[in-house]
Amino acid sequence: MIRVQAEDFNQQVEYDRLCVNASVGAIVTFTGLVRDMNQGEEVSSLTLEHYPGMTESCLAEIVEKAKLRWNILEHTVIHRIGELNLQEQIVFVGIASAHRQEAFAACEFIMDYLKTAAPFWKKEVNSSGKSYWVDARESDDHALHKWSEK
Amino acid sequence: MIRVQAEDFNQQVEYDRLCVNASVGAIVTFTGLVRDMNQGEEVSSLTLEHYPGMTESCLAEIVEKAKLRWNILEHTVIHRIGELNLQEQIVFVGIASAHRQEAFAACEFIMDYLKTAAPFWKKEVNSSGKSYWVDARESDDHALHKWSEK
Amino acid sequence: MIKVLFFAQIRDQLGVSELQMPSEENHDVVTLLENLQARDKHWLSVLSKGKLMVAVNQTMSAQNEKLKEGDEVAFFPPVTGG
Amino acid sequence: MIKVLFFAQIRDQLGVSELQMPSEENHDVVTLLENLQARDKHWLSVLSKGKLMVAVNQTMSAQNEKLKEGDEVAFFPPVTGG
Repeated sequence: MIRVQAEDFNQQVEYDRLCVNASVGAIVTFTGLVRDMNQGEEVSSLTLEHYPGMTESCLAEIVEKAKLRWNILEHTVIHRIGELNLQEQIVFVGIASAHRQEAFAACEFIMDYLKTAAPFWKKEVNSSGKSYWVDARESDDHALHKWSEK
Repeated sequence: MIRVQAEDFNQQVEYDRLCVNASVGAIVTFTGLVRDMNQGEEVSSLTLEHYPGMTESCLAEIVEKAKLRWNILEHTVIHRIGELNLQEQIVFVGIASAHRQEAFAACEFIMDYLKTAAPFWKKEVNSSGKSYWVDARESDDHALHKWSEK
Repeated sequence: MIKVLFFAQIRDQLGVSELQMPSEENHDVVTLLENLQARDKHWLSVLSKGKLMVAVNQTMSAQNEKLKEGDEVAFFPPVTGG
Repeated sequence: MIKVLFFAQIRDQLGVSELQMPSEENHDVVTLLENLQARDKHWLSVLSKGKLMVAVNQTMSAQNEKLKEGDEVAFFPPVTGG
């Protein structure tokens, strides 16, 4: 399941959706949150803009890429849009597999690709009320290298 | 927090415990479940035995090792003992960090070490009612190699 | 016509989120971009600085991608979601 | 005395989960193991087959680990938790 939504989500509800059947032996989840410091700025809130339509198809494509590499029994990708305050949940990736290695790898792969390929943009507001667009991080480009080496 | 317990645990409760402060930007959780097939046997339930006292100190030591390598803001390791039925939760590892790479690495590291070093033993009951001790997997020993290469 | 979209700081700086360009004069992405940059100095500056990403019909594309009547082309800065 | 513990299939096969051994005659893990194996053919067989892990005072140990009065030594098969 892939969802792009303004609403918050519940960890237990999303977890339960991943336990589809008795073949699931491992569930790995990633949750990204609005944190207080980013690129040297004290963050107080942020707004997430996206490219409606492309976002969903791009996320679906990333999941398909992961499914070619690992045996994924169930997946959930949720990305929130709109205004988010400090400590709010931004993104969730949950993977259910038979074995832990597959679940870890697929979950991290999807996050690494999402960070560099999915059309979302963050505009932060810092503690003095100034708003600015977040710069893309080089470390996110580097994170993709590990998937091409294998 | 490290807990060895017979009781089940709730994902939302454990997740909420990890969101300790506004510096948390990434939470990775792993949950291991009783799955229907293991080493060619159709599993119907299992019993988890452990070495009381050593289990807790061994898990604490694994977490300390992870903390030397990554910046972990909060951690939870729960391992259940006693009789567990198909699809029940066995183990939970949750890591809160500022950045996703640290959270993914620390969570997988702890699981890899737990699998080969923590004194737990599984006795499975298969669909015909036969019970047998589970054999250690060579793939779990191999999984440790990736942490010594770095 | 070709539908052109701008996102994030590109849109903010241009003050435009969407416009139409004739498909006859914009047969590939690089030509479309040159025609947009030719509007004035400000457009040239905004559409020349930093890394610009392009999507054609909602798929990431290269600058030499061919365009046809009815296509949707989006220009945006490197993504920062997740 | 030295407290000796057995877990999982080792305990099931020996039919014993705990016993005491005199510390004077068991000054290291390998000697203790040899003395246990010397009990009879069944003990020899159970304590010789496969990979046997040892913990002294609840810490994974090597076979040459020294022992002293009051120590707790556990023998068990490779772990299978998680």
